[in-house]
Formats: sequence, C-alpha cells, structure tokens
Amino acid sequence: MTVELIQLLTPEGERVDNPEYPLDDVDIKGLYRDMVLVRRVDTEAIALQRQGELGLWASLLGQEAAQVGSGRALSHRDMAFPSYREHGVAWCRGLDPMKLLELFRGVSHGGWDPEEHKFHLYTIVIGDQTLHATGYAMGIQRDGAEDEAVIAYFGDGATSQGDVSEAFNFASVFNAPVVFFCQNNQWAISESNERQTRVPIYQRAAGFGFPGVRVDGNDVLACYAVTRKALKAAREGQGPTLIEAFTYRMGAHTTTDDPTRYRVASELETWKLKDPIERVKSYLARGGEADGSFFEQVETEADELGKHIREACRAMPDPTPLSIFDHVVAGENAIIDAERAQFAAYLDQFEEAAR
Amino acid sequence: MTVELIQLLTPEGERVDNPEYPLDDVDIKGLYRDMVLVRRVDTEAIALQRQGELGLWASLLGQEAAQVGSGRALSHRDMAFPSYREHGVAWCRGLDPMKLLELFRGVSHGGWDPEEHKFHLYTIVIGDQTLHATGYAMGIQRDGAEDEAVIAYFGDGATSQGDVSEAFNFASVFNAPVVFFCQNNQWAISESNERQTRVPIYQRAAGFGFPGVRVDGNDVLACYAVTRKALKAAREGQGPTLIEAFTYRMGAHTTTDDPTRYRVASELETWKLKDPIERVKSYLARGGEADGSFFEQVETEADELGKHIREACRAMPDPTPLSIFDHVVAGENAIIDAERAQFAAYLDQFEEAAR
Amino acid sequence: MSTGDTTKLTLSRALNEGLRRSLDTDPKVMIMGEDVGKLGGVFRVTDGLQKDFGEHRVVDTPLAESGIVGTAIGLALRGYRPVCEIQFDGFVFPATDQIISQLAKMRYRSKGQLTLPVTIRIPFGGGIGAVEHHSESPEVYFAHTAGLRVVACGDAADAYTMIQQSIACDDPVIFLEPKRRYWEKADVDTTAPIEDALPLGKARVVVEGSDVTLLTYGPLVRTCIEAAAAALEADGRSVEVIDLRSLSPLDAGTIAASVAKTGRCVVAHEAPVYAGLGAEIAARVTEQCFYHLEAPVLRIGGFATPYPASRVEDHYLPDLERILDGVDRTFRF
Amino acid sequence: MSTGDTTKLTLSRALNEGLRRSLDTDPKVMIMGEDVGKLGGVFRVTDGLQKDFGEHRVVDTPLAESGIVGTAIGLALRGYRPVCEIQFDGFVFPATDQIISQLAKMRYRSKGQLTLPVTIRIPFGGGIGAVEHHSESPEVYFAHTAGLRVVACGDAADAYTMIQQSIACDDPVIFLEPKRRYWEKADVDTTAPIEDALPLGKARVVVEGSDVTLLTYGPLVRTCIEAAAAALEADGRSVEVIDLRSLSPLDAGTIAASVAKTGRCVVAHEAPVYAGLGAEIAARVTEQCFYHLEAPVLRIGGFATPYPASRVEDHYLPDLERILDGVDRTFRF
Ligand SMILES: Cc1ncc(C[n+]2csc(CCOP(=O)(O)OP(=O)(O)O)c2C)c(N)n1
Ligand SMILES: Cc1ncc(C[n+]2csc(CCOP(=O)(O)OP(=O)(O)O)c2C)c(N)n1
Ligand SMILES: [Mg+2]
Ligand SMILES: [Mg+2]
Repeated sequence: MTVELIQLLTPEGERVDNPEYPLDDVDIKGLYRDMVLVRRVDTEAIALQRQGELGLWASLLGQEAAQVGSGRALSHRDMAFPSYREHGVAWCRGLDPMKLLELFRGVSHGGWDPEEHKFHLYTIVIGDQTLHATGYAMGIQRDGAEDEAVIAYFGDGATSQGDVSEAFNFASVFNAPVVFFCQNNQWAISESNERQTRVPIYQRAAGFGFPGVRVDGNDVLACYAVTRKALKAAREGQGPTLIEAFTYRMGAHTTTDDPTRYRVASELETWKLKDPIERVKSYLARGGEADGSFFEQVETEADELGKHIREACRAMPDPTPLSIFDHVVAGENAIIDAERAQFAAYLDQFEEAAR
Repeated sequence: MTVELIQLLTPEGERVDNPEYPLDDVDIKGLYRDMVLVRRVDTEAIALQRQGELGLWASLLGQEAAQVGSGRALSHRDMAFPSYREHGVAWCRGLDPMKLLELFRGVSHGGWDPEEHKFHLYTIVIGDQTLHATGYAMGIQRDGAEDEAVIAYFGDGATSQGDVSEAFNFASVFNAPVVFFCQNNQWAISESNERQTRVPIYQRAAGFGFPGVRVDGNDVLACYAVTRKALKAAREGQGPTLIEAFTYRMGAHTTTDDPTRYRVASELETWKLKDPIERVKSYLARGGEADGSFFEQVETEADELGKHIREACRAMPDPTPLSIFDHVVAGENAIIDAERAQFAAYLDQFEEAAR
Repeated sequence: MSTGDTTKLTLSRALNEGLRRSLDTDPKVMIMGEDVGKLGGVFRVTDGLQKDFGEHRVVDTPLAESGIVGTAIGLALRGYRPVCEIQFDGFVFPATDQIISQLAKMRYRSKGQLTLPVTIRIPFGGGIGAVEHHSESPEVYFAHTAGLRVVACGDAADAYTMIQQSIACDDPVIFLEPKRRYWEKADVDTTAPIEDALPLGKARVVVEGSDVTLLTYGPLVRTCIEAAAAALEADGRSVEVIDLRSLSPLDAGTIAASVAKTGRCVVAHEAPVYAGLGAEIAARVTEQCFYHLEAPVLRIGGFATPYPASRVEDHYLPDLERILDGVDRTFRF
Repeated sequence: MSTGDTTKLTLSRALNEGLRRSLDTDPKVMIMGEDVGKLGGVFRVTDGLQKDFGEHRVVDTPLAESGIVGTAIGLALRGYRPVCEIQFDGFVFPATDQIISQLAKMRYRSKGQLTLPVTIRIPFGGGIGAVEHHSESPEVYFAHTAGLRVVACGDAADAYTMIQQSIACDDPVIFLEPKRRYWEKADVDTTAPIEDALPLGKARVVVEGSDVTLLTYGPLVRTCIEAAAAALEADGRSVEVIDLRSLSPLDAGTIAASVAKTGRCVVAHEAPVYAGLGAEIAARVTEQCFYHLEAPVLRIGGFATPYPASRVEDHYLPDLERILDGVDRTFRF
C-alpha cells in the first residue's frame, strides 16, 4: 500500500490544493494566533514546572497544528475526549488554561465541567477515553441529534491498547458518529512507532470497517480540513473515521523525561524544519495576508497570557485536607462520613495543641 | 474489497485446483476418518450430557473440517492453543477424548499435560489464549527453533475482545511464528457476525500488518492446505497469518443453549447442504478412492469409540474433597496448608460420627 | 400505594420485572451486554425486553466487557442510565480497568460535576455445576474500590426492588445476583411504591436471634436462614441472621447493634476467606464491639484456592453444616 | 559466601543489580515492559540491562499491559522466566484478567503440570507528587486472588534479594516496589549467597519491642521505624515493628508470636482501610490471639476515597503522626 499524506500547506508555507479538501472560509490568521498562544501556554507551564510550581507538565510542542487544526474544525456542539496532552484542543474549546495547570500542579484531577465547553476531562490511562467517546456518540445516535459528533484524541502508543481496538469495533458496528484522532508524534515515551505497529496507523481502520486517513500533523490547514470532513461524515450518519495526524513530539514526553537517552538530536532538527507555526507565518507574510503589526500584536497577546499564567498559577490555593472526602459519591456513604469525622477530629487535636 | 473464499472441494464433492495451494500427499481417507470419529465423540458427549453424565458440552458439529483440516496441517512440533470447542483439533493432536470429557463432566478444569501432545489446555475466557500463543511463539523465536510454529484457535465473537487485537499486534510487531485460526461459525451464542464486525474478519489482519485469508471452513482440504501454508510461512520467519475459516455452528452453542430463540431453522438447512463430511464421502466414493467396506470400517470404529466413551465416562471417579487444595501453588503456602488441615479435621468429625 | 397482594416470582423473573419497570419509568434507562437481546440473556433476566423496548434500548454488544463498560460510561456522560450485563462473574475482569480507573473515579475527578449512573449486573457465586470461571465471587475487588456501590440481593423480593434502586442511584453500582438462586421463588409485591422499599444501603435482619449474629449476603442468605432453624432445633441456639445486602458501604450500625446484643459473630460468604469481605466485617465488628465479643468473629467461606471443578464444589462452598460448625466454634471460646 | 562487605545502594539500584544477577545466572530470565529498554524504565530500574543482555532478553513491548502479561504467560509456558514491568500501579488494571483468570489459575487448571514463573513488578504507593493513577496501592486485589504470591520490599537490601527470589520462584509473583523509596539508600551485601537470605515468605522484625506490635510493608516500613523511635522517646513506649514482606501468604506465625507478646496491634498501609489487607491481618490476628489482645487491632491507612490530588496527598497518606495516633488509641482500650 502506498502511504499518502494529506497536505495543504508545505513546510515552506506554500498552499497545495486538494479538491477533496476545499478550504473556503478558514481564518488562517486565527489559527496562527491559536498556535502561538498555546505554544506560549506550553512554554510557561514548562518553566513553572522547573520552578516547582507544577508537579508535572506534558508538553504539546510540535503538535500545535494537529490540535488547533482539529480543535477549530469542531462545531460548538461537538464533544471532544482528550488524552492528557491536548492543551491546544482545550484552548480551542475555550477552556481556561489554568484548569489544565490545576491538574498538573496537583490541586485537582481536572475538575472542570466537561459539558460547559464540550471538552471532557483529561484521561491519563492510555486509550480508556476512546470507549467513552464511542459511548457518548452512541448516545448522540439515540438522541437523534444529527448536528453533533464526537472526537477522541489519543497517541500512537495508545493504538496498541485493547480498549482502542474495542472502541474502533464498537464505533464501526454501531456506526457511531465519532472521529478517532490519533496524534502520531512518533514516540510513546521512549518507544518509537515500530514498537507499536508494523504498518501505518491509519491503515488500522480498514480492518475494522471504516476509513482511515493520514494527514500532515504539522499542517494546521490540512488537519482542519480533514477533521472537518470526517466530522461532517459522522454527523451525516456515515460512521467513524480514523485520522492519523503525522507529527512529532519536539519536547520530552513530560518534564520528568530525558529524551537524550533514547533518540538522536538530528531527528529533532529535521522536524524543526517542519515546524507547524513557522510555515503558517511564512505563508501569511509571503501572501501579504498579515503584516508585521499582526505578528507583533499576537506576540504581545502571548506575553500578556504568559504573565497571567505565571501569576494565576502561584495564586492557586491548595485544597483543604477535608476536601479529600468530597465528591467520592453522589449519595450517602456512612463509611466515608465516619472516616471524615474521625480525620476532622484528629486534625482538631493539632489545632488544640497549637492554641 | 471483494471477499474471496478459498475452496478446494465443493459441497458437491468436486475437487477444485488452486495453484497457490497444491495438494500433493494429503491422506483424504484419513481426514474423512478423523471427521467421522470426532463427530461421533461429539454425538456421544451430547448424549452423555442429556443423561446427566456431563455438566455441559460445547458441540463442534459442523466445524469438523475446520478443526481436522487445520489440526492435521500441524507438525508434531507445532503447538496449538485451543479455545473450548476444539475437540477435533484435540483428536488430531492425539489427546484422549476422555480428557475433554473430564472437563465437561466437572471432574477437572482440564488437567492434561499440554506439552505431551503439544495441545494447550482449553481456555474459556474468550480471547485470552491468543496472547499465550503469541508469547509462546516469541519463545520459539528466542530458542531459534526454526521448525516450530504456533496456532491459536478462537471464534468470530472473540475477534471483538481487546486481547485478540493485542495478540495480533504483538505477533505482528515481533514477527512471531503464530497462525491465528478463527473459526467463524457465524454465531457468538445468540449474536450473529454483524454484532461483532462490519467487514469480513480476515480483513482485520491487514490493519495490523500481516496477511489474512478466508477459507471454506467446511472444506477439509482447503483448511488443511491454507493452514499448512501459513504454518510454513511462520516457521520461515514470515510472521503471523490470520485464517478465517468460514463455517457454521450446526448445533446449539452448548447443551444449555436454545438456538430456536434467535435463529431460523432454514439457516441450518442451507448449511446442511455444505456438510463437511458428506462432501468428502461423495468425493471418495465418486473417485473410487474408497469403497463401501472402507466406510463401513470407519463406522464400526466409530461405534467402538462411542461404546468406549460411554463406559469410560461413567467410570470416571470424582475428585476427593481434599484435592481442592492440590496444585494451587508450587511452593509452600502456610495459609493453604492451614485451611487444608482445618478442613480435613472438619471432615473427620463426620467420619467419627459415622463410626 | 401497595395493594398488598403479592405474586410468586423466581429471582430471575423478579429482576426481569424490575428492569422492565425501570425501562418503563425512565426513557434514559438502557440495557447492554452479550446476548441480552433475542436470547434474553443466558439466565433469561432480560427476556422479552428487547422485543418491547427496541434494539436501541436493549443492546446486544460486541463480545468485549471493557467495551461494554467503557461505552456505558460514555452513554452515562450523555445522560443515559446503562445497565450492563456481565454474562458470568469470571468475565468481569477484562472490564476491571474501566470499572476501577474510570467508572469509580470519574465523579471524584470531576469534583462532583459528573455522575455515572451505571449499573453493572453480575451473576455471581457457584453451586450450578458449571465449568471454570462461571462460579466466581469477585465482590471484594469492587468493595475495596472507592467510588463504587456494591450490593447483592438474596431473594426475589429484594432483587425486584434493589435492581430498580440501583438503576435510580446516581452512583455506579455493582449489582451481584446469586446465580444459583435465580430459579427460587418468593413473594414479590410489584404494586408497592419503590420509595417504601428498604433503602439500598441498609442491611436486613432476616431472622431475629439473641445468642449469635450470622452475617451473610447473596446465595448464602437462604443457607444461613436454614442454619438458624437447624441451630435452634438442634441445641436451642438463637441465631440472628442478617442479610447485608450492601457490601459497600456496609450498614455498620445494624451489624454492631446485633453483635452488641449477641456477643458472638460469624460471617459467611462463598468468596475465599483470605482478604475477603469477611475480613473487613470481622475487623470492623471487633473495633466497634470489642468489649461485647465473647469470641473472635469467625469467617466461613471459600478456600484460598481457585474455584474447584464442579464435581467437588459442594465441599468448597460453605454449606449448612460448615456454617453451623462455625457457629459452634464461637461458643467454644 | 559473603565477604561481609556491603555497598550502599538506592532501592532502585538494588533492584537493578538484582535483576542483573538473575539475568546473569539464568539464561531463561527475561524482562519485558514499556520503556524498559534504552530508557531503562521511568525509574531506571532496568537501566543498562538491554545494552548488556540484548533486545531479546530485555524487551520494549507495545503499550498494552494485558498483552505484556498475556505474552509473558506464553513465554513462561515455553520455559522462560519473564519479569514484567508495569510502569505504574494504576496501569496494572488492563492486565487484571490475564493475572486473575490465567496467571493465577493455570497451574491449578493443569493439575500442577504447568508452572508459570512470571514476576510482575509494580511500583506502588504515593508520596511522589504525581498525577492521578500514579499513586495506587492495589495489593489486596492480588492478595485475595488464590494462586499468586504477593510480596513488597521495604528497603534496598530486601529489594536486592527479594527480586531474585521472586524470579527464582516457580509461582507467579506480584512484586510491589515502594516507589517513593526508590532513591533511598541502604547497605546491600551483593556478595552474600542468595540462599542465605531470609525466605520470600517470611516477615521480618525490624524493630524489637514489647508494648505494641506495628505491622506494615513497603513504603511505610521506614515511617513505622521512625514512629517506633518517636514513641519510645515521647512516652517510653516499646513498639515492635514488623515488615510483613509477604502479603500473600502472610507469615501468620511471626505476627501471632509478636502480638501474643505485646497484646496490642496496629496495621498500617497506604491502601484504603476498607476491605484492605489490614482487614485480613486484623481478622486473623484476632482469631489467633483473642485472649492476648488488650485492644482491637487498629488499622491506619488510606481513606475510602480515590487517591487525592498530590497537593493534599500528605494528608491522605498515613504519616508518623497518624500512625502514632493509632498506637496511642490502642492504649486507650
Ligand atoms: C494503561 C497505561 N499504561 C501506561 C501508561 C504510562 N504512559 C503514560 S504516557 C505513555 C506513552 C503514551 O504514548 P502515546 O500514546 O504515543 O501518547 P503521547 O504521550 O506520545 O502523546 C505511557 C506508556 C499509561 N498512562 N496508561
Ligand atoms: C471474556 C468472556 N466473556 C464472555 C464469555 C461467555 N461466552 C462463552 S462463549 C461466548 C461466545 C463466543 O463466541 P465465538 O467467539 O464466536 O466462539 P464460538 O462459541 O462460536 O465457538 C461467550 C460470550 C466468555 N467465555 N468469556
Ligand atoms: Mg506518541
Ligand atoms: Mg462463533
């Protein structure tokens, strides 16, 4: 099988037309702005982790186009199920980045309202969310909501998990309106693609009975167009699509990871030439669609965002000891209540002592 | 995609040649005999269950060709990992049918030595054995044993289980010498194929990076030839193959099942015309390869086998109460020893009382 | 209001009626699992429901337990109330990750903004002469998992009400059904309003007694009731039998009140004693009733072995004799 | 024979040396898991092993825990001794079915004709400021499962010997590593013959005492040793600390002997108290030492909640103060 990669904007910033994926109304400047801002969120978060303000951070560096392109392709009614690295998608859904920092700071396990921005909580157990997305899509079918679809995000490594194959199969058998968006960033921590699959990931879909397509994951226009088309097909009752966004994890797996142990620096260099943001910038500049002031303005915006994040992060209050017992169950639970009471009494001893 | 079905013997008993699958030395009379005898094992077992001698039986009726064809394609060094319906494969491996009846009578959970006949214990949890087979094949690679391969048996329903997809992927990534033999008997208890997959099962393999082929599962010659070829490829380092044997479960799922609740009788009628044994008989008869005496002789053999099974089954001793504690662990375990001692003492009370 | 008149139903039938009632009253209720449609489940608990409520509400799923629970979670996030059927106890394990890491924790993860009203029905326990993996008692795996409710019904009447309460409950519920009791009948009042039923978290004193407390649940409830009768007859011992019904959380109050009264306690379940639910009960009762206990809480249960071949399972399962033996032993202290 | 001279090693390094020793002495020993190769595991426990023993013996697997354990079973059937690394406690659950239904039961199923010498290494427990699923204590799920050995090391010296004993053991072993202690050093005698080491099933009295028995394992061993010192200093209480080491089977003899002596017992673990291993210990100790106990066995552990966000985990985890509080309470009876 020949592996074809859908690309609408070359690394050099030249537009390529593809009749299957027309690009009419897309706001390229907006996409550029999104990518710059989410990259800034990422940079700030990494810095904050270094300073001990965050316990951990999973960087999206290099995956901005895959996330912003697919994220902007979603309608406000579509539901997204992220993994743990989808900060760019979160941004497109309108979720306050501080919510993400809360999780990585260790102040909560997430705690935002998924329905408010149609963006589910981060899922850390690899692959689990693909079944949740599929089930949610089965709910959409039952509601007869023809203007809604679901998108499930996961990585190349996740494709090895049984749950992901089960999600592919459930979605196919029930013809559920879900788009499987795999960001193939070439690495699962220290394991490269050949440890996960012998053939291109997008080809996995055919064996489950639905279309798979590989898109240049560093091309925000292609990611936008391909995702939009797949979502449309899903809404129109054509079932699932697997999108493999071929991209690269430019940073470490997380702030605790040391990529020098398992991959060569030259790899990063070649991918830098395909930077998702640079190519849009040169396209906008060359085509005259944007001038210096636009780029400056976005930079200023980024600076302000960065400032806000640094301040807001440090200002985050820690949870109270007794909050440990909150929201475990909806109903009554005498066991939890008893433990809470006993622990409260225990803590009071020290209060007493302190007096 | 066009679905092609490999067939070397038509339902009417005519030979079809296929250059890819030459049939030189095959002992067709032997295959016929195997099928007749395993069908008799099956018939007797069902009868014994009716009479309360077995707790349960999973009938292979209709799947004799798939099992005998693939089973006879195995070399004596190849290892087989069955599910729970592979009585025909067990037969080909030389396992005493009484061992199978032990399990279904409730005298043991299996208890035969898998290495003796290169036939692993039955696995009842759907799909689990496909990973064991893959791991065993990875061991063969490490042993550098180029004349060994593994075959894993499972059903159409099993293909939905995450573990089976994981087995496909591990086998592909590690290029393990394992043949995945799926008996698609059209039903997973009451669920037909469309509840399990939207495309033909054999197509699942391509998405994992290895070949898949569909064979007429009621054609013992095709099953033999296709399996032999796949095993040869595995031994030669070409990695896994998925074989979908297209067949039919002519009986109930097990003796506790009532198929009239979910499938129409006409379905069985059409499949009866494709009976795996009949077509071989007519082929042998027409070609004059076998005369009446041969068929009679096989019948007599079957009758003797049946007699033996009936007697041996009733003669099976029940396990002793204290055997419950045997073979839980290889090493010492004070907890188990204490429980055994206490239970033994408890049982003695009644002995005492009885005196 | 209850018209008072009851009907005799098997436990399996009572569940069927309860499910029907839930499907009737709440359009968001769904049933999903293997063979739950035309076949009505291998135990016929969902018999006729797909015919009456359609394939969209009673769904035959692909053969994948993780997929069943995982998609049920997604459906619950969408506002549905899925009731998942796990065909047999031994087949719940492929779904463990979705149950422990997702179903049980999502509400907590969301700071209470998400509720997952998913009910997972599991026929459990032995005694039906089945092959391996069909006689397991996995309750403690779930009881130890925070965020789940774990309940077990002991007779048809509770089966009918508890399944409805579980489905109505906003928390995920592991609903354990005593498979060898499916065919046993009891009086069920299908006219009584569900609100009047004993709450899901409450234990029930099924036999009042004063000498020793016998705690159990699921398939052994009936066995323990018979044991109480036998003990009274044999040596005039008054055994109080409590059907725990809720395994997580435990109704500690009801248990402690009884043990404070009797001073002796025996726990019986089919699951292996080692690190089984009986351990939690024994530890808790001892903490709460230390000065009342005349003897240590004794545990009667399965052995620290896999479930044995069916021809010998009667020796593995706690029967009337072994339970009485346990009761006797508490009087030897 | 031991030359007596020891080296100071971190727990993680001690495991690495132990694994190296096992790979060296038995060509059938293999290591498999996610990122165990070039990376050496996220905790560097397998650091350098792939380089020295090759990709066939130290295998980076696809990202699938069920696949890792399932293929390890197949490799064991072929005569290998796979050591599977589960990257974090919270990720063992996808492998539950293969562990509970296959790994634990296959020997029994085969009437002792099959042995599965598979070791499953699991970094467990909290205290490292991690995100969700990285601080779980799943031990009781496995302790309740017949057919498995469950062990936990508490310091580098035990880590070094116990990992080798586990790999040499013919039974499947769930090997729990106290992740927050990986970087703590202890004297390890790498010259001592493994045969001289304390057997895998034995508990170890790490602090002798006479007033109360404090039972623990894994990450809390050190905390309990500190608690014992504090108790002695604060109010002259003599606390005997026992590192259980083996969670299944329990070394009931060593435990009972201590409690018979002290008359008081406290169990501490990070896992939720509810239906946790402490329950089994409390129930068992009470049965065995009923007349010796001056107070009920008290359990100090995690709460009946999911593991909380890391900024508040110090309140969830039993620390020196909470353990001492438990000790104090046993003297109020
Ligand atoms: C079930 C499970 N196993 C292991 C892990 C540990 N882990 C976290 S991220 C990761 C690699 C994931 O790779 P991939 O799916 O490609 O996503 P990426 O991190 O590259 O975005 C692993 C093994 C996990 N979170 N869940
Ligand atoms: C994990 C698991 N889930 C459910 C079952 C119950 N069960 C036994 S056989 C069966 C259907 C299997 O169908 P298929 O794979 O097609 O094999 P067949 O029985 O048709 O040979 C089911 C659901 C099981 N044994 N294991
Ligand atoms: Mg990746
Ligand atoms: Mg089938």
